[in-house]
Amino acid sequence: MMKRFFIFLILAIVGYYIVDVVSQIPFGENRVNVGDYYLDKSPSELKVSNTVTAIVVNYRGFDTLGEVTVLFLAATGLASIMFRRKRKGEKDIRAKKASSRIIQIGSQILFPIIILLGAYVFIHGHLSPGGGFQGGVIIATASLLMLISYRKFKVNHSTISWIESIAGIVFVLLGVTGLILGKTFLENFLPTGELNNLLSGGIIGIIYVAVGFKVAAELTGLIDTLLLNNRPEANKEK
Amino acid sequence: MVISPVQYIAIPLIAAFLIPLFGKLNKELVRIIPGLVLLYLSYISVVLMNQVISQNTMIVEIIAGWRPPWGINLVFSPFSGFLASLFSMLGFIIWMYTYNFKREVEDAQTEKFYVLMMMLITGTIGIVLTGDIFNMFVFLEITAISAYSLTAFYRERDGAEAAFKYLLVGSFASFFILLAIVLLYSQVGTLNMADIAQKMPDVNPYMKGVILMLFFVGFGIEAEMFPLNGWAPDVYTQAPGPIGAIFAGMVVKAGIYGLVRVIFTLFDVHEIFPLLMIMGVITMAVSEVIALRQGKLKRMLAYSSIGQMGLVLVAFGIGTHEAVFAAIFLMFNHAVIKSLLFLSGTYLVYHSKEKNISDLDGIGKSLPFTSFLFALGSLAIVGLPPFAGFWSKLYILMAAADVRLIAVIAIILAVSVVEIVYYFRVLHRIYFRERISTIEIKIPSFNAKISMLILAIVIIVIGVYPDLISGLIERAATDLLDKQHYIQSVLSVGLH
Amino acid sequence: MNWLVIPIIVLVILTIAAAIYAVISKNLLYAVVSTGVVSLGLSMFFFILQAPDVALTEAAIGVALTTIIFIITIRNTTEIECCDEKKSKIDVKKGGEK
Amino acid sequence: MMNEFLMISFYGTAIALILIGLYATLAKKNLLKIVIGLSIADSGLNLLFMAIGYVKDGTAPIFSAEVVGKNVVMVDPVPQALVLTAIVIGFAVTAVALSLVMRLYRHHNTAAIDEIKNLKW
Repeated sequence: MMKRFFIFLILAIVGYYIVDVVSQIPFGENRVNVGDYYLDKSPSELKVSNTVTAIVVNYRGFDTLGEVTVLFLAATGLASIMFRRKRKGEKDIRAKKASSRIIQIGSQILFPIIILLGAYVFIHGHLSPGGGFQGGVIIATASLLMLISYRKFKVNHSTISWIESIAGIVFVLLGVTGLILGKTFLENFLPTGELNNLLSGGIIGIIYVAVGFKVAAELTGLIDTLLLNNRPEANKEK
Repeated sequence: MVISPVQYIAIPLIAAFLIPLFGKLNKELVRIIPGLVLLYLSYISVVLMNQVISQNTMIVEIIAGWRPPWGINLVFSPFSGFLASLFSMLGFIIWMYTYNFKREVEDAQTEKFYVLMMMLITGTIGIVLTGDIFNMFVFLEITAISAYSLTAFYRERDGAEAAFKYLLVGSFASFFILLAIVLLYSQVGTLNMADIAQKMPDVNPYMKGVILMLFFVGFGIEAEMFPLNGWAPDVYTQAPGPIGAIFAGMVVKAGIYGLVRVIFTLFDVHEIFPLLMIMGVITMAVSEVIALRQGKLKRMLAYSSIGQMGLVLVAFGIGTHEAVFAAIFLMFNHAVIKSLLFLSGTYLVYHSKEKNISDLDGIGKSLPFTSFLFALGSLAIVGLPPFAGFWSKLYILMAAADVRLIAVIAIILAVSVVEIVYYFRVLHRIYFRERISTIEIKIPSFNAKISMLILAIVIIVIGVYPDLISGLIERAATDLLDKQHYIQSVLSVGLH
Repeated sequence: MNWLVIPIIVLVILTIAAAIYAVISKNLLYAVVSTGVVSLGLSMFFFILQAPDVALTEAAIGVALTTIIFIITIRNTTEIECCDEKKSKIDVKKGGEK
Repeated sequence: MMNEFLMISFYGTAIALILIGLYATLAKKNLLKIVIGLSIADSGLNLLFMAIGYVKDGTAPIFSAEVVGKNVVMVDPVPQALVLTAIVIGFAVTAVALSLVMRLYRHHNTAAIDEIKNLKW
C-alpha cells in the first residue's frame, strides 16, 4: 500500500513537471535550428534527396555507427546470456510440430518477394523513405517467416557472422578511408552525382547498404538464438 | 595516417567486428586481439596527451567533414583526454589480468566476453570524448548493453537477476537523459555541447532547472548517487571479477564525467552545487555505514566504491578550482586502487561459494602476494600515507577548509574512520586468524600477478611523487572550469 | 483542415486504450499484442507528423519484431501474469473480483 | 484552433504513454510487464520528440522530383533521425531484457519479481 502511494507520488511529480514544461513548447512552429542547415545543404551539396538519410548516414553518421554497434552488442550479449551447454545427444529442436502445408508454400512464395522488398528499401534509402535499418528489418522478417514455417530450416551462423563482420568492417573502413585521404572520418570522398538519381550521394548509399546487410544478419541471428531456446523441456533446467 | 582521437572508437570497432572471424582461425587470437587494441589505445593516449599538454590546446576532431555544430565532433581536452587515457591504460592492465582468467569457460563464450569487454571500455571512452550530447547517449547505451550482458555472464551465479535490476535502473537513467536531450533540443535547437553551452543563457530558468534535474537524475544513476544506487552492489557481486574492476574504474567514472560536463560546461548553474554536495555527503555517509555491515567481500567493496563516489561528488559540489582538482585526483586514485582491490579480491575469494569475508581467515599465509596487494590497496583507499589515496583525501579536506565547510570536513573524517574500521577488519582476518576453512585456493596466473603489481606500483609511485600526475590533473581541472575556452575551441574548428 | 480531426481522435483513443490494456491485462499474450497496437498507432502518428522514415521503422521494428520477440519469450515462459497466490487469496477474501 | 487540437492530441498522447509506461515499470510485479512498460514509455518519448519537430503545414523532408525548386516548408529532420536511432536502441535493450527474463524463468520457474529474491531488491 505504502509502495503504491509512493509510485503515484513519483508519477504525479514527474507528470506535473513534464506537462508543465511540454505545454510551454510551442507546437508546429518553425524554430531556428540545425535542421534548417541540413535541409539547405543536403540537396545542394550532398545531392541526397532524403534529408533524414543524409543526417543519419552522413551528418550524424557517427551515431549510426554507434547504433549498429548497439545492435551488434545486443546480438552478442543475447547469445551470451542464452548460452547453454548442449547435453549429450541433444539436437537443436525448434518448433514442436511443423506448420501446415499452406503456410509452407505461402512462405516459400513470400520469402523472395520480401527479400526483394527489403533490398529495394535499403538501396533506395537516399531517395525515398526507408533505408538500411528498415530494409534490414524487412529481410530479417523474411527469414523469420522461414524459421517458423519450416522445422528444418537452419540459419547458417557461420554465414551470418561473415556477413555481419564484413558489413561492419566495410562501414568502418569507408570511414577510415576518408581519414587516409586526408579528409575526416566518414567524410564523403566519392562524386555526389545528380539529385534524385540512384547513383547519388557518394558513400551514403554504400554505407546504407552495408548497414542493411548488417542489420539483417544481426536480427536474423538474434531471432534464431531466441527460437533455438524455444522448447518447453529447456525450462526445467536448473 | 595521423593519430587522431577517432581511432579510439574506430580501431576497437574494427576489432570487435573481426573477432568472430578470427575466432574461427585460432582460439587464442580472440584473447590476444583486444589486448593489442588496448595497447594501441594506450599508445595513442600518450601521443595525444603529450600534444595537448605541450601545445596547451585541445584537439577537436570533426567527423564526416561537417564542422560543429552541424556534425559530430570528438573533443580531446585535458580533462576528457586524461580520462580517456586512464580508461585505455587501465583497460590494458585489466585485459592482462583476464588473459588466463577462467580458461574453463567455453570458447564461444570467451569470444563474446572479450567483444563485450572491449566494447564496454570503448563505450566509456566514447562518453568522455564525444562533443555531442546525443552521441553521448548512444555511447551510454553501448556501455549499458555490454554491461548488462557481462553482469549475467556466469550462469551459476544470480547474474541474470542482478543484470535485470541493472537493466531496469539503467533504462530509467537513459530514459531521463533522453527526455532531457529532447527538451534541450526543443529549447536550443542544437545538439553540439559547445553550441548548447553558448545558447544556454537564452533559455528560461524554469526550463533550465527541469532539464538539469532530469540530467542530474539520469547521470546520478550511472554515477551511483544515493538513493539511486541499489543496483550497484548486486552487479559488482555477480559480475566476473575483472568486470567489477571495469565498472568501478571506468563505467562509474564515465557517469560522473557526464554529470560534471553537463553541470559545469552545459548549464553552468551554480545553484546546483549545494545539492550536489548534499547528495554526495548522504551517499558517502549512508553507503560507508552500510559497508560496515557487509559480510561479503565484493559487496563491501561495492559499498566502499559508492562511498568514494560520494566523496567525488562532494568535492565537485564545493566547486572551487582546488576542489575540482582534488575531485579529479580522487577519480584517478579510485579507478586505480579500486581496480586493484577488485582484481586481488577476486582471487582471494575465487573458490568460495558465498564469497564471505569470513572465508578469508588466514589466507595471508597461503596467498601471500595477492593478500599483500589487497592490503596495500586497502591502506591506499582509506587514505593513509604514503599511498596515492592520501593525497586526494588531503586535497579535498584542504579545499573544504578553504571555503570553511567545517561540517563537511567533520563528516569526511568520521566516514574515513568507518572506512578504516571495515578495511582493517578484513585485513585482521587475512593476517591474524588461523586458517580453518577448507576452501580450495586459486593461485593467480603470472600475467594476473603482473597486472596487479603494475597497479600497486602506480599507487606507491603516485603516493611518493604526487607531482608526477598533479600537473595533468591541474590542467584537467582548469579545462573543466573554463567553459569559454571549451566553447571557443570547439566552435572555431575548421573555420579557416 | 477538419478531415483529420476524427481519425486523430480515434487514433489517440485507440493508442491510449491499447497502452492501458497492455498494462492491466492479466494475460500476457493480450498485453503483448496490445503493445503492438500501441506501436501501430504510433507509426500512424509518425505518418501524420510527416515522418515516413520513422513510421516505416516503427512499423517494422515496433509492430513486427518487438511483438515477435515478446511472443517467443512468452512461449518460453508463462502466459499468465499473476503468480502471487497469497495476494490473490487476500483479494478474494476482501471480495475482489473472482 | 486546429493547431491547438493537434498540440493537445500529440503532446497529450505522448505524455500519457510515458506515464502509463512508467507506472507499469514501477508498480508491476511481473518481469514481462516491466519490460512492456519500458517499451511503452520509450514509445511515448519518441512521439514527444517527433511532435516537437513538427512544423505546421510542413511536408516530409524529402526532396523528391515534385518538390525540388519549389518553396515548401518542411518539418525538422533532426528529431526524425534521432528517433530512428532511439527506436533501434530501444529494440536492442528490449531484446536483452527479454533474454534475461527467459534466463530468470529457467532458473526460478517464475516471472514474478516477488519470487525471485536471491538478491535483495
